[in-house]
Amino acid sequence: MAKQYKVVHCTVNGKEIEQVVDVRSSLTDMLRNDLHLTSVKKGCEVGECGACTVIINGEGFNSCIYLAVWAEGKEIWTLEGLTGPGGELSDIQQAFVDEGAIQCGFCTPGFIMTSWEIVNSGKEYTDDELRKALSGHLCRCTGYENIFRAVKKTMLRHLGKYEEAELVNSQGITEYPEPMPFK
Amino acid sequence: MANQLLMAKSPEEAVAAKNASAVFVAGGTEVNRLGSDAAAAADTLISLKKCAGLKDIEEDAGFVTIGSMCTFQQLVESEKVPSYLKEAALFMASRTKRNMATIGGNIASKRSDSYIIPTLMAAGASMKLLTAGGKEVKTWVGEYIDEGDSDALIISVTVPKDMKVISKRYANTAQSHAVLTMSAALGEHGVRLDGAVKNVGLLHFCDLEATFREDPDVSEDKIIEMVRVCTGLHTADDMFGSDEYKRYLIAVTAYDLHKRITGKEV
Amino acid sequence: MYDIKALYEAESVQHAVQLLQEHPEAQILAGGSDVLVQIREGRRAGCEFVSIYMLDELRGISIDEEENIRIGSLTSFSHITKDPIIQKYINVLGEAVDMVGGPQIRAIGTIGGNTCNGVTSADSASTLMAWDAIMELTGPDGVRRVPIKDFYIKAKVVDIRPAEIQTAILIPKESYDRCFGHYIKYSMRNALDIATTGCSVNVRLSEDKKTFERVRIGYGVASPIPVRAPSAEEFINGKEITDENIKTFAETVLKDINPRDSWRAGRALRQHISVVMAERALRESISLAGGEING
Amino acid sequence: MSNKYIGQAVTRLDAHDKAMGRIKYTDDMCDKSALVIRVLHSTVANGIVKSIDTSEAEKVPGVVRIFTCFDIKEKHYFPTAGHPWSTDPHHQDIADRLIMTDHPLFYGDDIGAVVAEDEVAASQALRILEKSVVYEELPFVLDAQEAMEEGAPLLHEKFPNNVLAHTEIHMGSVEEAIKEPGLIKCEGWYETQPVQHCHIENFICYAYGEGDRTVVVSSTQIPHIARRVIGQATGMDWGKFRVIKPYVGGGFGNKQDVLYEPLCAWISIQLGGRLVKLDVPREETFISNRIRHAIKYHITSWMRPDGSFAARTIKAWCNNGAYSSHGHAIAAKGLNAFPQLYPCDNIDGETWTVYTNRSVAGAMRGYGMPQASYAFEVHAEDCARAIGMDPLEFRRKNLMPVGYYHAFSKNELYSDTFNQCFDKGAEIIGYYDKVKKYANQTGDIRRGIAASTFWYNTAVYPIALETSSCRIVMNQDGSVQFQLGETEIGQGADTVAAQMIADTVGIPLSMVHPVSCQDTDITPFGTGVYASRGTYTLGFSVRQTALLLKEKILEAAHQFTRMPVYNLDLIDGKIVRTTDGRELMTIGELALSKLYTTEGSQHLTAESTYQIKSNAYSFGVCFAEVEVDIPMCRVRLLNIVNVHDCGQVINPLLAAGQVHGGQSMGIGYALSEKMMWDAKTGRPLNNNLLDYKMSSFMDHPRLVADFVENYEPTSAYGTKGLGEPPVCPVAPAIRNAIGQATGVYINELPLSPHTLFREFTDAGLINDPWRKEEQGKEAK
Repeated sequence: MAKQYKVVHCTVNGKEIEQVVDVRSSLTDMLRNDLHLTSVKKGCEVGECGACTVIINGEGFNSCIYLAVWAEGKEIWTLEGLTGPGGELSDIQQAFVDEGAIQCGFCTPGFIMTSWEIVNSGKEYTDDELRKALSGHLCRCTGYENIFRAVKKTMLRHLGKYEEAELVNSQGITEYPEPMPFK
Repeated sequence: MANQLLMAKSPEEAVAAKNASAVFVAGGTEVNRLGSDAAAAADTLISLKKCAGLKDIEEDAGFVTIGSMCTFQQLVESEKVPSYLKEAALFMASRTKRNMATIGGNIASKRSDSYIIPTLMAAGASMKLLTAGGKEVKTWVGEYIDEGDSDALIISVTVPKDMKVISKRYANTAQSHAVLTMSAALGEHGVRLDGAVKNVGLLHFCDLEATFREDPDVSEDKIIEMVRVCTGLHTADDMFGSDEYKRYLIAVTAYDLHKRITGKEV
Repeated sequence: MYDIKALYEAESVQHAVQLLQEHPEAQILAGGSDVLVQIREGRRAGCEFVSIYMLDELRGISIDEEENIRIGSLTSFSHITKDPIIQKYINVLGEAVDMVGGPQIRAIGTIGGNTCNGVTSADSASTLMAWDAIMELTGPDGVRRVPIKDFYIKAKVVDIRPAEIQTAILIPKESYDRCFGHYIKYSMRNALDIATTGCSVNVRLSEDKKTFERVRIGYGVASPIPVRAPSAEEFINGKEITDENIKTFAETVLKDINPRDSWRAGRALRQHISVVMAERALRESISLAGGEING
Repeated sequence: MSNKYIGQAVTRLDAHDKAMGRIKYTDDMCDKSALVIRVLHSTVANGIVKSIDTSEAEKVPGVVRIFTCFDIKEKHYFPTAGHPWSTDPHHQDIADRLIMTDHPLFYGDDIGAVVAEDEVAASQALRILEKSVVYEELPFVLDAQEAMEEGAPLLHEKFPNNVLAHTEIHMGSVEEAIKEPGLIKCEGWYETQPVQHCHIENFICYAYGEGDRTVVVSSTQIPHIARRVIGQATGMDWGKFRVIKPYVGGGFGNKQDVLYEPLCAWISIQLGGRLVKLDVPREETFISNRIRHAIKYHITSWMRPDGSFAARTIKAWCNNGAYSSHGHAIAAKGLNAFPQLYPCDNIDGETWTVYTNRSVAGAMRGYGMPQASYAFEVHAEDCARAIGMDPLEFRRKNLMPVGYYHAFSKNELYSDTFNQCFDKGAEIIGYYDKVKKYANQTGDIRRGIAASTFWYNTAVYPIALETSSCRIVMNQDGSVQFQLGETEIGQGADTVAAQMIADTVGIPLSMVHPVSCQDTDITPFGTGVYASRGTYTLGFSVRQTALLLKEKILEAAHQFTRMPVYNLDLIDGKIVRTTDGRELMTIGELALSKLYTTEGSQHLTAESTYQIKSNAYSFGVCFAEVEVDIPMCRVRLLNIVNVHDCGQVINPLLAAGQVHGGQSMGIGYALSEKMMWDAKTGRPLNNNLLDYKMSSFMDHPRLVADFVENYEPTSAYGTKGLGEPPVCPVAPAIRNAIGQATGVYINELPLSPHTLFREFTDAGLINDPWRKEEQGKEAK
């Protein structure tokens, strides 16, 4: 069977892209191999670990189980797109650095993209909602703690709640309401 | 950088697409070269690679007709092509370039260091063109050089098979451009002299022809003096040589070619 | 890179049907969160696919002339959860699909794909079963409507005819009117997981909110395909809202479900959990419907 | 030595690049022209490969070459453990692995390899190949104790009854001691499960020819050791290989073994040095790399009414899987820890490491101690309950006292670590109030709280060689690059080393740059990172090398300032005359002058090796508070607090990160992670990230990490190991908390719904009335 190729027109990190791809390619393949955006990582290639997450039209997707040809007409953002022209980090990237949310760094690109979507949503997530919004990413180094801090702080800062943001690190122990026993 | 490539399938299609901002690409050694002005100006490249019917060499009644897309190497290897034209073709020293460069391309670029135009002019070669309007036109190489229609497509060049023609080329190395390429041919009405003078142009030395015709035994010094003072010739000092050197070179070469072509020297 | 023999991209529903007719071997590719993974595992390697992902006409939720809630088959889980119509009339479906995998999976996964792969663990299926959803299928002979309980035939096999695609899922007014429901997904971890058992209950109470007018309960992974528990429903319908009745209702589900014994979970555990979930989902539904127990 | 950077929460040096996404891991560096290798794995748990028909697979377009176990002409058996090589044959690791074997010993063993132009062609050919292997299937055994019985299938001739090793310890006389009247006996069987590292970057390496040598770029924790093992595996000179380690996406011990580097190098060599890449898919990472040892314990203690131990015995069976890898070291470490954590005069202990037809167990964060800590601390809880004593008080009474000295390892407990940690942890989580509050609950949903501790040491002295080398090179502007054998795998080794160098040499941290990626051609020899040795061992060579460099700097300063060396110092990048504090010149001026002077020009550099001959106890505790939904058999972790004594903390932010990571791995170990095999076929059942339940973001509460800083006297910077300790106490703490909440104390892991359902049913907490009818119905 002859190979099928297609030109994909989309914007990646703000730049118009026309890329010929083999229709069998995943979006991860196109981003990594054709566009050299190696921040997009492969951890499982079956949509479980989240390391390949990119933002497509404002929503986070696992690019490993997203066909490249589906990117037609879409607006895609990867971690390379978040950094300023002079290499300046966006506030969510800086928060990951400051809060020690980065160790081996392999899950970091995926996590930052989803966090970027969260902090720019303008919504105030409760702690549980925040955990759920970030639950599409697996990490083995950090136990998610400093990632939680980095995202919550940046979210609160985006909402202008600066004092509350500074308290995030000190909230170690959580007091839970009495369980409503199903009697 | 051109941003559209047209793979013309026929000469008609090629000329139909031709306009001020479109450039024919034959072998590509001229247009595709880094820094070539032709390509820079062009919006569209019209490639003749796939054009049918421009690659044949035919012999008919003492004349050989060569398709414009024939490469120099094709010329060198063809039995039909007269040896005087092969010698000129071999002035292009690089085998790889000969595999690409085409006859039509070389003529169309009208370079003042062309390998083969002086030989073709001396031999009185004729050309078939296809004008933008799709009309076939016949002309002489000399005429085409002077005011050929650059939007027309060269279809073929026709040369006399058995004519005595000798050419000479002066360049620092085999690869570098020639300061002078000159040819002499023995036609019905005497010796014809043509040449390519770097940064001056492709010239028909009719004054010299006339001088030789009038006095076949004219002295070399006279010829040297004649050329030295000739105001019609616009040579100048440049990296290829001084004005005096070029004039002297033209003179002695013309004298030598005339002597050899007319068989004086045994 | 995927081991795909050929990919045909549909531009419209008709075009998709036509492609499926031209390529009878080709399988349908919607969001791909299941299919693409199965290609990589080898199960669907080397097959031909008709991609319908770009068909925006199959996306979106509306209320049609017959007052059915109409969910386009390509609507993603995240868009279902956020949809105002869903939140108003059948919020439990939004909650159920909000438990599939992780946010990224919910952005790509479609409710059509989730139901058409015929898998009993599909988080949307048990709820759609409990709300008597109707599957709208479009094919060469036009549109066909199939109630969900006939749509699932056996494990991984659904009633889709050659060259047909599911274009919408309908919830009739009679099904959602004055009806409140709750879904519990029982899984080993709280995200990125497949249901060990899923239980969706919904209730319509009497005017005085003292008796059950109608109770429906659907299960995932309690049998090879998503199922209802008719015996339990029969018992409880019309009864008063009492602890006693709730308990009996929960235990009666065992008559209708037949969980299997596997390395993923033993039969005894699945049965026990199914009963506990039935009770809790019913209690939650009652409180959502404003009912009182032993009131 | 007043420190400017040590002790500060300095930002990781590579954090910025990682946040930008420009950091390069192995796959990011590999040229796209690389051929793709996919390994052909055995689909039998024990057998002989009779034949592999490659003809069909070779027809797949894009396939370049197919290798099988029959292409291995000379069988070079090699060890895979990331241990420093020993010149004493008795101490050398067991060399029982082949790059491809015709006698697979577990489902997933390596019997062949496909080399193709792209991954699609490779996987197509692999699927065909898998069907064209003819095996002579042999019986297999998966359980360690069964494998030791007579008649069980024998994996390795040299190891009768599949016993890789068996060691014992005996102190005093248990026989005599238990005759003492009034002793209370507490006995239990405890069992831990196999789990996998699940680093998010799978193992990956690529190889290519360079001159007459082969370069292997690999995601590894041990580049220098890998070079040695590749040489052993191919039977070639070790110098013929160059191993380069780029940034690594997590290792946790799996990458402390040499995995596919030898096979990848060998294939490149067979193909005349072509660039070949072996990228292990997640499903194969689970079964064909390394896993954690599943260990079964039987512990008995005899206690006096006052809670003191009269005598104790322990037996442990350690399931090693099909090949030796780290061998008996994991079991030995556990046994060695038993008499130290709760000292007792009369102890009998023995442990077996046993071969089974299962995935190979190797090093995983904790190296046997998470397993041992679970057994020790679960048993300790049961002992306390047996004599009706508060579990925390029972521990404080029996734990290793201050001043304890261990003759073999020369370890000494210099401070009252346990009590300090318990006090601090109890205070943070509010342990005492909650213990009372949760004393006796009756509802469906109950809460519990408990604490546990563990034994751990640092690095591997005296069991194996501990050596570290460092090179520091000063540039013309006074800034330095340093190179270390200890590899950065996400734990922050580069950053802590930079902090040490800045403070010891006396220059700003901004002038200190790690050459992060080890390259065996350039980087000074080092055995990599494992056994939480990083900060401790690199500290010795870093300090020694930094002082050497400083010496040269001050000698040069003497030349340009005319002041005697003993009146000079380098502080914060300035040459200072100590007598009056005057700043004479900057380090930049000095470096420039010394390099370009026409009088004795010298390149300021220092390199040295330090062989570490000391060890350091690194203890800590974990407090866990849980909520158990009994009917739903679910456990929710409400709060978790770890307090660790890892000596002086070099970087509090990075140290806390290590604790969080350990807590997370411990939570999964406690509640949900377990590798499973089909008993009938030996086939793995859940080797992917969906069916293997590693914790997600929603399975964790806030993680609290705190420290007690007792400066370690033996250490160059007062530090002790921290990488692995945090994993150890978490599972026992959660188990004990569930016990306090429900009264049900469970002796196995994981504490998943399946386990809780069985235990709660046995304990009567779950008694479904319909259960009897159901049994009735089933009986019919």
